[in-house]
Amino acid sequence: MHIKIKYFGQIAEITQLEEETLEFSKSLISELLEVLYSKYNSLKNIDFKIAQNQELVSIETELTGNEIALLPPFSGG
Amino acid sequence: MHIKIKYFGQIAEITQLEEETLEFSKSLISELLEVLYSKYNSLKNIDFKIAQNQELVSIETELTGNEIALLPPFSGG
Amino acid sequence: MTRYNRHIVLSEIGQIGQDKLSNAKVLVIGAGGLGCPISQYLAAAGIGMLGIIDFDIVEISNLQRQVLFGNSSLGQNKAIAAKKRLKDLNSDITIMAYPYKLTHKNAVELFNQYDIIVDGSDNFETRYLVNDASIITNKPLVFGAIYKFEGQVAVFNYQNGPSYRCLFPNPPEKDTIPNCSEIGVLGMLPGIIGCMQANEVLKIILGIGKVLSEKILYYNALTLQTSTLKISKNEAAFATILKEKINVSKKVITTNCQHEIKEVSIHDILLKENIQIIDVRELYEQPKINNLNITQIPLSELEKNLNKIDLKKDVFLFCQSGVRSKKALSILKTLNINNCFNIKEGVSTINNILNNRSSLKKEQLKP
Amino acid sequence: MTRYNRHIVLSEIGQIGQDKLSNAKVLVIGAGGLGCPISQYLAAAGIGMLGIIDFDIVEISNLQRQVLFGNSSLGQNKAIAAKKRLKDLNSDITIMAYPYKLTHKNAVELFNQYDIIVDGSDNFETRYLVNDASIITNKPLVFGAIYKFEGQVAVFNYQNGPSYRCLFPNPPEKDTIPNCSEIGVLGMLPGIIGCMQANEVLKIILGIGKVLSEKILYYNALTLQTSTLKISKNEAAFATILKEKINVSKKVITTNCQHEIKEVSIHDILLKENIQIIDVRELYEQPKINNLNITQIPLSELEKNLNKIDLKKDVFLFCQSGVRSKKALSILKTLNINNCFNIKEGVSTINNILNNRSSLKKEQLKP
Repeated sequence: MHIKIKYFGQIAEITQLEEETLEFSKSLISELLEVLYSKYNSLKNIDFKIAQNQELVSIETELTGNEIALLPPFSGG
Repeated sequence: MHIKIKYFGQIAEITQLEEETLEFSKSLISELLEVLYSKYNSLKNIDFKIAQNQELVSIETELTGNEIALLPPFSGG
Repeated sequence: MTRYNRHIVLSEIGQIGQDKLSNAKVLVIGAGGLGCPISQYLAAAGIGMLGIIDFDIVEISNLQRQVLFGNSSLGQNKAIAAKKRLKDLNSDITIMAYPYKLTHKNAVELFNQYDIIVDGSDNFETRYLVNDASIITNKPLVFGAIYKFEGQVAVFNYQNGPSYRCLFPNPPEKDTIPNCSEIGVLGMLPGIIGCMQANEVLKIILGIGKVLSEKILYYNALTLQTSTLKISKNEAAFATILKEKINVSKKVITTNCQHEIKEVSIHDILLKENIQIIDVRELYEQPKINNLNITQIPLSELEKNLNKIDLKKDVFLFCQSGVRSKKALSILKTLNINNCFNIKEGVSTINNILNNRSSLKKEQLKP
Repeated sequence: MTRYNRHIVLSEIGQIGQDKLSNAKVLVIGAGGLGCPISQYLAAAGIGMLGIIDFDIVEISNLQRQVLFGNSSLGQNKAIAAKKRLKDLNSDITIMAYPYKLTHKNAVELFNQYDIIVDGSDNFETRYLVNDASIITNKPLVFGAIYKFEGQVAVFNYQNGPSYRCLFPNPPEKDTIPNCSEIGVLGMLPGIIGCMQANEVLKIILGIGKVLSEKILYYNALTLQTSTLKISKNEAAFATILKEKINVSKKVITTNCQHEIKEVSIHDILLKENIQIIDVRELYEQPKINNLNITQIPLSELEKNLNKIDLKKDVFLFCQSGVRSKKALSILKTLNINNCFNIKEGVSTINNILNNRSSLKKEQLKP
């Protein structure tokens, strides 16, 4: 299935993209994450959370949505 | 068809809604407008523009979109 | 560590970008709710030449959101008070304060001295004037406007893109679109919208991000909903403006402001000196008032006779019943003539009161 | 016409709403990029008691976006400088300036005096402390944070809703999430995010609109994209915080700041007086330096020995090669200990230079 992936903050700096659409056939978010880690090596160095269809989920969640977002924390003020 | 209608500024004050979904079978935006005028009398007293699927259109345009927005001008600063 | 370090360390800006900001000239129309955050952040960012035009003075009710001012600036011209504050915020830039009204006579010459125009005005007349003058001088216009809890932002005339008239070709003619500086507004709203405008200015100068051209953004501070709507260019509107030049916006906009019409009773003004009283009825209407010095300016001719209004005096308007004088006051307000008051009584009541008073006077004068 | 007329004429606010604002007590953490617009608009809106806590002083690089300050406030404490400016903006409210650092020792007592907490801080340590103290004192927390061109806004602990730890349970441990006050930022971004935070404060107090609870909003100033993401409550996180009280946030966050480590050569400090030199190597490491007065604080024990650092002197750190001393400096920075510098040479180079110098001195001393 087609999955739109959105990147924020430092993550978008690593991917050099604000969003992209990937073709993906596995069923867990953790599996999608493996694909992203191999595509973007430095992603492993970053703490982030994952949202599926605008809702925060754990990586063990089943991949059901068509939009995934990778959310880093910001500290600046 | 189902049409989502969004209201802004003074128009939302007249309709007392920020958006609503109407069931509508005619084909022109002007016809939809007649329905809205009869539903919300005071709408006639307001200048506004119409957007169909996030794009400004004239009232003679064919109704093809599923989202219509009624846009008044604002003057405040 | 320099003043602009936080910009310079960004690879998207760098010293080259900061130099672009230093070389830029930006004119802000109005130092009100929008103009305050706009000019504050543009000054801080190091815009080399920042112009601010506002004829108005700082009033206590401005301080609820016009964050450049304070008790110390009450009664001062807004452009001058803004400059005073901004000079401390950034002493390295040139700030020009124009303490007068933007008109069709001075707009083009003023706009020609700047690269980008930012509209923070508060009435349709100025907004159409600013739009038309931006087209004539070919300057990008960063537009912002607010209504209670909602705001609009757009960039017009940018790289041959659409203008405000492509969206709203003419000023609203109907009475229900408020065009009035006393309507309520949530204090933070102009802060959000004004900062968004300043942000667009920087994006234009720096050539970064997606400039909000060919679109208008509606923002709702209560729901946090944002709607971005596409606008197409209307070449005919541009052609008309360029042909008619700035005259198009001379037309007076007569939408009503239902708030804050200043109203007095004839009793309150009888003892005042150095005032002007204006009869806005048509010349043929009866009865006349004979015991007072009256200026006649029929409502239908008001806009042509603004020169008859004495701006240095308190001015009091009346008509047959009090309705047309109220309307006249609305018009004068949109023209930013603010020294006028409505007399709540109609002409017959006024005459009765005047007659009683003169008989009273005569009695008092009896030996 | 009163100060708050533009709020009072809104039917959604009215005099009743304005009275709620006058009775509200809001504490703003930090008077930096976010704290300036937050406290500016809250003061203007008439929040009855406005607290501002910031230990930091105004520097020239702050003026690119910290719009409450100016040349006249350089070197002053930020909370005090902010209060000075805000008192002119609104003389009718009480403004409390706390010119010291928020710590696990003072947070709970301070928070207890307020109704709403607004986080405008600039580092993870303070953010987790603010979050935990808000939970312990049961206060709604209006959160905002920025990174270069992007910002986050959320309302936590509101009506039994989620907290920051439900989103990010622990401070980032990896080195690439910057936690550093010198990272670049577009000047207008904190203006937009800070005004949005102030807007949420008003919505909470007035009970109008949809409060941004159980959600976090990401805003991108370059693309104008807004994403709002749902957050669920993690009851376990709340339970842990309430059990451990404020101690959870005492853990030092050691993420790196790659910017602005102040570095000097040993040559530059040999002639200085009234300085402290710290060896951050483990106690057993060789060679020692004998010709200088050295304080030994191994990196592994740094956080336990902060009291050994003389805050009144310029402090210079060294180690075997210069790497660990840099790391130590990063940690001290996150703790806002800013009087420290890194010596770029390692210990053997330092010893060589010292030895040459002492032989030089001896030569000079020869009769």
